[in-house]
Amino acid sequence: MTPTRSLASRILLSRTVWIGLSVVLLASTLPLYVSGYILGLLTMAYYFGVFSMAWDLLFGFAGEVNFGPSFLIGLGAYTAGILDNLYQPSIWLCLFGGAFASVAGGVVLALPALRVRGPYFGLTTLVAVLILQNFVIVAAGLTGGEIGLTVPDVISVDAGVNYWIALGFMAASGAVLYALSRSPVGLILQASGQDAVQAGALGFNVTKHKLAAFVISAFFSGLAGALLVFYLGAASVGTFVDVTVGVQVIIAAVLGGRRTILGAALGAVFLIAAGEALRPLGDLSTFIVSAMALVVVLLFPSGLLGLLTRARETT
Amino acid sequence: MLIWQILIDGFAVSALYALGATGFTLIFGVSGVLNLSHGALMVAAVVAAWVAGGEWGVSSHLGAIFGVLVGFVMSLLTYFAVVRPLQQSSKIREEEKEIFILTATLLWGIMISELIAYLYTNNAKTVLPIVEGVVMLAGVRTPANEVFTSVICWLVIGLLWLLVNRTRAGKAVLAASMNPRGVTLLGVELSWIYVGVWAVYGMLVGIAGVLLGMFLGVSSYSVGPLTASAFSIVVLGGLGSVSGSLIAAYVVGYLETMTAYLVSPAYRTIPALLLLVIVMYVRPRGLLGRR
Amino acid sequence: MKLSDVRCAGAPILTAALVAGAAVLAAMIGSAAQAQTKEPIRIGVISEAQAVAGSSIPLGAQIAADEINASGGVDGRKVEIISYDDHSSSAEAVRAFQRAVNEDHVHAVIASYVSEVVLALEPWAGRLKTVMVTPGAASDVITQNIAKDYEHNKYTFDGYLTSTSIAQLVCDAAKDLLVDDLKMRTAVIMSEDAAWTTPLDARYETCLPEAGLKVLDHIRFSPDTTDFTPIFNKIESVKPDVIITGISHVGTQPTVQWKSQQVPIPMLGVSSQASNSTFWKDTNGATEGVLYNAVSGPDVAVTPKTLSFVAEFQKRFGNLPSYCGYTAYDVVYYLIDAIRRAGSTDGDRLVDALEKTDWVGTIGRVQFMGKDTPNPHSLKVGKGTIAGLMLQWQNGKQVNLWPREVANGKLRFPPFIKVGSAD
Amino acid sequence: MIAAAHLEVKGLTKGFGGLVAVNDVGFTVKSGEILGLIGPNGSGKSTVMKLIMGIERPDAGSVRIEGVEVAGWPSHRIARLGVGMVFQHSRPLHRQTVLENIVLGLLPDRLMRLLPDPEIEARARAIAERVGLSGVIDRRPATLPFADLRKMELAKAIARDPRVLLVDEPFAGLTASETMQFSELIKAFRDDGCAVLLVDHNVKSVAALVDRVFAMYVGECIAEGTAAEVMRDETVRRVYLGGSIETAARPESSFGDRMPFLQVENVSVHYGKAQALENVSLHVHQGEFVSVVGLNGAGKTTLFNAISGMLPYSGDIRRQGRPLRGLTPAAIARGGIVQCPESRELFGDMTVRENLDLGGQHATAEESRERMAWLFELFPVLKARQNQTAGTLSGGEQQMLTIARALMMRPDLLILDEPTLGLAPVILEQLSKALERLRQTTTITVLLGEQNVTFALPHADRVYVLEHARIVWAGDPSRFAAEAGTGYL
Repeated sequence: MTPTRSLASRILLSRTVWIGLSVVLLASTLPLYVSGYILGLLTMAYYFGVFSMAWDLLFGFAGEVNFGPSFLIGLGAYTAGILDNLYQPSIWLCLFGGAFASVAGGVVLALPALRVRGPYFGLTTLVAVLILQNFVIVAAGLTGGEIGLTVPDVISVDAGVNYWIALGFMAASGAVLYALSRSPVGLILQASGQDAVQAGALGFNVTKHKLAAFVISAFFSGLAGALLVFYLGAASVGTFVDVTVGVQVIIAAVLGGRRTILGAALGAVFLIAAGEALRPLGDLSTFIVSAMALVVVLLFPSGLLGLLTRARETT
Repeated sequence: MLIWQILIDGFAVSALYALGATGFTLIFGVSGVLNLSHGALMVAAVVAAWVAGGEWGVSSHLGAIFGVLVGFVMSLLTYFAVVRPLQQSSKIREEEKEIFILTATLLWGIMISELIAYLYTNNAKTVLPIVEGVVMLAGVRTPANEVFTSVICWLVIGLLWLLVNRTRAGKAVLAASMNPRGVTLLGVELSWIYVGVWAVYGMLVGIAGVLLGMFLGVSSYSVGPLTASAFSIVVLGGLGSVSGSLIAAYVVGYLETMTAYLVSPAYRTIPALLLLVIVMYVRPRGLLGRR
Repeated sequence: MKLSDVRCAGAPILTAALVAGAAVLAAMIGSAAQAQTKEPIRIGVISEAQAVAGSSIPLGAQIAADEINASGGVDGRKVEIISYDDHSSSAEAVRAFQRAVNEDHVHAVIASYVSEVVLALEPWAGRLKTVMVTPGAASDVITQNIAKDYEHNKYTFDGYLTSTSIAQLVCDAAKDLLVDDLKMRTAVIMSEDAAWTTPLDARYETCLPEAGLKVLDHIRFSPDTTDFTPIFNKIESVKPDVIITGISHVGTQPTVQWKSQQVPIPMLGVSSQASNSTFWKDTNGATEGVLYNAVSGPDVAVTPKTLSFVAEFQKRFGNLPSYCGYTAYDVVYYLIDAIRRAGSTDGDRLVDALEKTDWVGTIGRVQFMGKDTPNPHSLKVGKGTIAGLMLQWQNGKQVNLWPREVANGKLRFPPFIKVGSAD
Repeated sequence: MIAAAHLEVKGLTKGFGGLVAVNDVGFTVKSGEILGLIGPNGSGKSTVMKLIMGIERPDAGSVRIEGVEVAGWPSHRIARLGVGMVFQHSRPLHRQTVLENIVLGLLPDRLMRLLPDPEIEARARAIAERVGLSGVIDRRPATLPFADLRKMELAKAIARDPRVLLVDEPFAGLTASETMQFSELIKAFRDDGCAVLLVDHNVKSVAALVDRVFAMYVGECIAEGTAAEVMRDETVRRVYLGGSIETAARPESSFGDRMPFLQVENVSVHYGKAQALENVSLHVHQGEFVSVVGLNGAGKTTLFNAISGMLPYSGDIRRQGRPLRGLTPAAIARGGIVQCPESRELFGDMTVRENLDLGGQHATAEESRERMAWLFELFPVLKARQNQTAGTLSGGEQQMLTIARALMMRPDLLILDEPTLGLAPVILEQLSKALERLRQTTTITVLLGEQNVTFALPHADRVYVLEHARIVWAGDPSRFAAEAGTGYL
């Protein structure tokens, strides 16, 4: 039994890859028969999916409740936007700059996380967002302040191209984050999040691993934020930094199922698609989406994805 | 003159902050719940008082009472519909309940504010003050309503103090905040305590909301900032410590007022945020925190 | 085992969500684009439904469309209004704009009264070569962008006044009402920190002294401000004769606190929320005596069309239109007029036709500035085009005081205001 | 060279606040040796273990692993140096299989290791084989029996081939045959040249396994030597057994009630897959003093919590014939069955008087006052300290306050769970006298749970012995020493 099992798991692993690949392939054909608007909608949803997945890595695996995902997202978005505005280098450079700024922000955020716990850490992250928000408004000359920042370049105006970029980015981020969560490092991270003392006694430098989780989460949040800037062609506090943006990210992750990485993306797509599908209901759409999310949280705590995996586990 | 202005204005604003944060910290201290729908409950109370006064044309007293009542009812609804099902859920691991309660109360807050915006638009609303006119205090022309607000805030905080420290039920609540298992062993049902605390919280939220509506006014946009300010004050003071919250409310209130007067109204909130960050680094448990 | 389970389980959900979402949207869109004998002219309206100012936009536009359709449409083509709620968020507005153009194939878009949102949409109007008219955004930057890069930004038109021209109108009114009549000499500018107030304040700084009001201080505050006590106290300490306002995101709170603190200085200027008919109720009557600039008012016959529009609006929706309601109504008319003249809905040809607009609407005679001016595609302002009004809240009613030709009341302040007592 | 000391501890000292938990402790464990570190609860033995592992930082002293000074190092570095620790309470990765949990222990502490090394999996399987987990390797921890969870913890700790192995309470909660299995595993490590430190409460439970024993009490060493020597040691005997035990049992027939006040019948409790109580039956008559004797982990606290309604159980618990099932814990307490838990659960920031007032809150003010006067007579020290906050009291005073607070409720049945936990002998004496007075002057019924037989026997009318979740002996206290006493040293 022993040798066959490891063989079987390898086959299953490749099956995962195939299924994932076929979903992405299926999704990538959408531009051929779906309207531009739905593509635009899904483009946003995919970027939000990356935000949520990056958040899930921190919460679900490293056990750190980050109330300020929009701090990392905003840093990436604004840095990329400001770089483009000031120097107009190639977009690649701007994207890299955004991701780098966000990683630096992730390290700053990690410092208190390694000192304080629970609600205190949560508050620190929340305050980070508020400070960034104030900074953006005060430094209006650089950031455009309340008006928002308009960037001269966009990656493309074609809905299909933007869609493919977002899909490709989400698929790549999802693959990396998922693989990471399943990798030895993911295992160590989970152990550190669950019982830091024991993880230390097993020989793991908990600080190092948690810091790495912050850096990785920040990298993907920042890169996604920067890409989104070049999709929208503009950055504003309301889109990237506001606490409500972070709240949406968290809700998406919890809704989709914590500790699954992929569930977070599913939750984001669901939230945005549901919000849009309900738009004909008028002003109440946000109310109804929130109510639906609340019902899921109350009745199916393992989330959309968790519900199904748990059902499998028992069989 | 400027000093007196800062002292008087800061006092009233701080008193409001203190009252808002007291309820928030009470709930956390006793049941470990950070209620992120706090701001939404306050706004609901304001809008209710506004509707009663504006749409139905009742007197300002009746309007205020109706507002408080709505705060009270909404608070109990929050507990029974959102918080309690999660606390008693067997599907969620204990250590994960916190994030669930946070997410659920957040969603609940969004629902409340969206519903308010849907029914009454998101224009700012104010409640007709019970007392109007101005009085002169140390040479500063002060709205009588501001004095009224300060007095009511401290009266309510004083009553709360008496309730907690001088009655048997209050003592049991205090004991539950230190050791919930201990009170169970003494034959006190925790569920009674929780319901009681949420009821008291509802009154506090209602009163704080209505006073805020008379003094400054709120809109459905205020939901987030109100929750965030209560949260920061409570954390600054030390979670679960009522006296810490009172001190923190005054620190934040005066810091903001001084910044607005001496630097610029545009930078009003920034020093308080920086202070919060510093305190988090230097003294992570807050000013008077024990946990 | 688990590795595969997550994916296996996830895949169907993901696809199901996508398919379901797609199906719902497709169904919606299908019904919207139902076959008609002649393709209708579709106008997209993007605004925030929960804000008083924004909610009037689709309603005003709808009235205009219905009137046009009742008189036979455009060469037999009906006018159709498709509205989108953007919650005043730039990202949602961009999404809605893309949907309107790519999905619903609208021929022109009427978008938002928030400058931040319009600025985010401006490049998209260029990218998608679709005409966009804002019925209420004021920032000069919107039209300055057109001057900077005409080819890309020419699709944007500002159907409301620019901040600079509003400031000028306020100064003109202040000169007549305050300096000439009440001998006021000094002023403090109080404005919120936002896109539209930067040019507004810049013009205030120059035109107020020209009008005879010395600017003693200039206070800008965050739109998140809730406590205005320090601001009023600071203003009072320099003893101005009048407070010149530039507020739109805030309104209720400064007005109520002005009253409750009994600040003895009158307020005049821009206060967008004060132009809403519900403002009296929102402030519990604290707005008594507040003076605000507008392009139209409920009982003011700016043009022959104004009063009939207000009557129709009130009949259909039970309340009065906000300032954006008037402009949105006009925008639909002159858009249709331009389409008629251009004989096409093509973006570039529509731009050309719109630039030649000469249309008398509810707010005055609409003409756009030429492309060689600093603010192309902004409205021409002044006597004979759009003159602007200065109204005052009196006893629950909005009374017009200026220009005197269309005035229907007299200046009057609540008792706590001390006019002329300041030295 | 051959007998190099793998672990060498010298002058180790650690205080928490004002309390000295470990004071100048020193010992060595050689390669191929098992040292038993024993001591009653609160003696500081667990702290010593944490200091060695680097979970706590010592205030003074040295810890050497094969000559390398590690005092003050973070625990992951100590672990890398070759120290493994088996935790008593652990939180395994719930969503991973047993295999993955073991793999965790084998992983390098590197960030760039993204692909699992196939060799690691093979090694994990080998370790699972060695500890006897190969049959359950694909299951999740939540579905495992308790003994397998312990094995999994052991597997994680030994994954890195440590040269020093620390084991916290190796046999708690295991059945006799499981204990045997586990002992064999530990012996195998010793034979491989590992230095093993076993931490436990009693000499007896580890005697068969250890080469030497190091006994601690209140932070200091009280005896060192072979298991037999330590068991003979006078100080150790006094700490564990006290002097000679006098019993004063009243015959069961002297309690005239036809139906016992409390009946526990066939009660079983499970924590996940682990069985904490197995078909336990006992009864207590009105006015009777009954002691339940058992080691840590035997199930005493579980039994009391089941009676107090804090746990779901199968079987029946009846009070005067009426089942207690369905009542909330608070309702049971109001009904007169009041527990003084081992954790005491005082209100630390309230004064002694306030704590007592809370106990008396269901009575009228008048009754409450009278009751308090009587309690101050019973525990004079509480009267002197009545305005001091409970958190500042000494351990013994806190225990008295716990009992007094419970007595404020005028209980029909008082349940005392390990009242002697961590208390100095002098205090035990006082507590003992107070219980004696209660027994003589009131009609109160008491159910006492203890592992300290010196304290449990003198007051008892009857004794039950609880071992591995089951009642293994019941009878008169005077027969206890002869028939069941050997396991309690």
